[in-house]
Amino acid sequence: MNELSFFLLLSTLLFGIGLAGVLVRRNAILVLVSVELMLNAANLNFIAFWRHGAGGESAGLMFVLFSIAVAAAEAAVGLALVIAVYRRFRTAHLDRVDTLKG
Amino acid sequence: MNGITLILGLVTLAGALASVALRNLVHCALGLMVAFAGLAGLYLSLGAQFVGLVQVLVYIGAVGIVFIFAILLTRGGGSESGSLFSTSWAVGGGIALAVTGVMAAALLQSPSLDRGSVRAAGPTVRQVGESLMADYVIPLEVMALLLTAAAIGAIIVAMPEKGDPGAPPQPPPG
Amino acid sequence: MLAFLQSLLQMVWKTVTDQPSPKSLFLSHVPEEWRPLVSAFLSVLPIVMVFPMLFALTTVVERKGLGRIQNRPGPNRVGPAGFLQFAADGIKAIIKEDVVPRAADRVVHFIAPLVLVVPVLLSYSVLPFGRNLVPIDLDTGLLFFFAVGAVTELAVFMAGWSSRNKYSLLGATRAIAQMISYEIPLILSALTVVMVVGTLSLPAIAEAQGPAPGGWLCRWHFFTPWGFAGFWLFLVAACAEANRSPFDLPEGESEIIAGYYLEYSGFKFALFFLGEYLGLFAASGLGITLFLGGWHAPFAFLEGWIPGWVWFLGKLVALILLFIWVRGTLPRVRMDQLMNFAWKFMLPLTLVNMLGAGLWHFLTNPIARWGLPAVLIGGAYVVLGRGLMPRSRVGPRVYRYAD
Amino acid sequence: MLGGGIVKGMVETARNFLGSYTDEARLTTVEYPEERIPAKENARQFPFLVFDGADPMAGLRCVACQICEKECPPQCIYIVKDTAKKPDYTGKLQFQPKVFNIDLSVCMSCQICVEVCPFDAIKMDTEYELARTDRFGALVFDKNRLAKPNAYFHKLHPTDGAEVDGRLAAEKAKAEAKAKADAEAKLKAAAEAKAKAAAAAAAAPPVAPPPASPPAA
Repeated sequence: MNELSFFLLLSTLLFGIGLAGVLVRRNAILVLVSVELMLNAANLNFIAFWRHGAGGESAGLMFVLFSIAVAAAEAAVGLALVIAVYRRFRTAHLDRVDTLKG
Repeated sequence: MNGITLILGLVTLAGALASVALRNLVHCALGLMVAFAGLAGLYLSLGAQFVGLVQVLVYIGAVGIVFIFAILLTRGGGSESGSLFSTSWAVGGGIALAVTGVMAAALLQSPSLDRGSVRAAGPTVRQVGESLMADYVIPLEVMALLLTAAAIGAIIVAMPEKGDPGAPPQPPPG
Repeated sequence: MLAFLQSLLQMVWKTVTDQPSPKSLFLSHVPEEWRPLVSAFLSVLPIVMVFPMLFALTTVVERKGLGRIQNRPGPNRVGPAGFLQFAADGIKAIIKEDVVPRAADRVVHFIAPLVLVVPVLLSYSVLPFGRNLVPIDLDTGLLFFFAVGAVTELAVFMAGWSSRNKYSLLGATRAIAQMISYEIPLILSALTVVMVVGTLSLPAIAEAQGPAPGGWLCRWHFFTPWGFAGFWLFLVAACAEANRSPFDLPEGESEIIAGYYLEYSGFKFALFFLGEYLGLFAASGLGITLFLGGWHAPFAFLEGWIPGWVWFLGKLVALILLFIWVRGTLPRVRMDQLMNFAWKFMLPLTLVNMLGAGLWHFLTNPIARWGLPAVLIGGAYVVLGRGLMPRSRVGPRVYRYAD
Repeated sequence: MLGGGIVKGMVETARNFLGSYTDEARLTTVEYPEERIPAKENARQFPFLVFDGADPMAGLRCVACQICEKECPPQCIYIVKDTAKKPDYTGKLQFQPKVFNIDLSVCMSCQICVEVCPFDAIKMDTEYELARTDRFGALVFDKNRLAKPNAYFHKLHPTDGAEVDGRLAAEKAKAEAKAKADAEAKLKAAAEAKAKAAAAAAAAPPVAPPPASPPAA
């Protein structure tokens, strides 16, 4: 196994853990945590491909930088939503937040 | 791939596993920090110095703290009561396992991963800055706009509304 | 053997006299496979020895200085004039019982002091202590410093949360809120230097502040309008980052007892103490590197015959004494004052300061170059300062009934 | 101007700092083990028992009335009455304490025992270097440890001591005068009785001798 496939495998596992977290855990904050893990798996892929890519392109790095910024924005908005939901339903458990009525 | 990379990878995976599997939400958040730190180490070992340090600064310094504050604000500091997993956890776990398996299988069979060229070292900060300000200036500005909008949006969403039935009870006057 | 000792002495001599690559001759006597390890060890050893020692002396000097400010002699029992007090305190901290609350989260409670101290020590690895004395010449040194500093917040939270004490948790949330708020002015005021010098490497930034060719004054950034403002903004923000008085709300003995390290005793408490002071020294060292010329002398004729690390250490000690003096003078601010100061005064002023640095960089006419940023920053200072003042002027209190 | 107050404060503290080196009078602290401030006359730490004369146990003023034990708010006093009696300063026979313990770790130095004592037997000491390695046994003082001579009390509280001594002397004088008067009255009565008896003796023999007068203190 060469270095690139090691990193790709690592990022696959990371993505799998994140996906499992999103599908299995029912706390809204943990779902967001898992989403962050999946985003980071994608970032790792970008860096690994940038490292093993040809040419002087730094597009992979730039993409990761922007992705990190997006993740920060996503975390801020997502957690604000969780807090709003918590304030309304007194829980952050997604199975108990099951009404669509405003 | 050397020993340090392997160790960092294992630390990252352990942190990620801890962050989705532990019962106490704060432990989950701390596990997530471990995963972030491991990823930052991996980036550094891949020669992406700038990105690795930005990862620490933004993820551990900002996103992680936001997660912790959210956990505390939703009273998740103690151990979670009731069922840890959703009712359909078997289905979800199965799907996740299947997706991971398919991706890993595809990855291990792929013939195009054996690239010879490995970059010696990452670009200097000057190069990163120049490409941010020249080639990627429009994405950068869009990102600035997005971050501003996200900050304002987060404040508005999390602000308690007047007369909100779910709002915490105001203390009686006097 | 003799050659080995000679190379060792030569390494020390070269280090003391600021000569380049002091380790090279010594390392040639070390077996090939050991060289990286020995080299790293030789870089780390001075940091680990000098700065904790400086911390120990600072605790004594601080207590004596605060005592003198309050017209009392301060510690004067242990050793000559009380200067061995730190040894007594250290021995006490080590042999004291390590109490962990029963409800505490033991693992996190144990890790928290380490998570605080290790990154702080790491942050020393990019600071240039002398002309050729920098442990790692990172291209992204400044970013490394701030990234590593961000981990401190996590350590503070871990300490406060794992103690399962409401005062600890309050102290931790206060500390995190304060650190996040003041990190922005801290980074923005440091960014002005990056804008002007055009690099994140700290040795290069220090190098850029040497004497101008033919001039008698060194080009410290402190001697420019934006650098002057930036230095003081940086110093205030660093003071708040390190939870120093007058921004020591997270400790707040009178209201939340001791904040996030309330439930720590013995050696773990000493580690927190150490981490806090080492963080302060590191921030001061960064301020020296960014604004006060690093290891450069203030005047060109002093350059060269006094080694650079002496200047660095001297400036560091001066800044530490300034921090002690401030601690002896200013009372603790309130939480709302703290936040108002960060967001309504420091942040706009650092932004204006960045504008000033930009003007400095692009203008060539010396009068405009000096005048415009000075007027801009001074005006912003006056306007923001007036805005912060309460609407009704504070005067002598008038007693209407009691007289 | 924003920041002016800070500069003013810094100048003030700098003046304090430098002044503390040049002007010894600024230093208000006392270097405790070497220097001590003499105790104020009304200083108080923990109680002690006053005795008169040379023998602490014989001269103890305490009569084991147990008022202080009852009044003590933290209940740090423990008294056991002795069955044997001894004469007090006026010569009257009084009870004496067999056990008189004060637990200094409990005492709160409120001085209520001194206020309520009708015999001026318990007074406040000014000794404060009472640290012990054993906090249970060593801080319980018994009557031997508590007894201090009247002269010591005079040294600590001269005004109070003079007043108490004056009062005690007056009481003693009064008691003596009373005793004397009693004795005289008794003598007179005895003489009268004797005369009567002598008068009656002519008719009948004497019945009983007169009762013994109390011994003078």
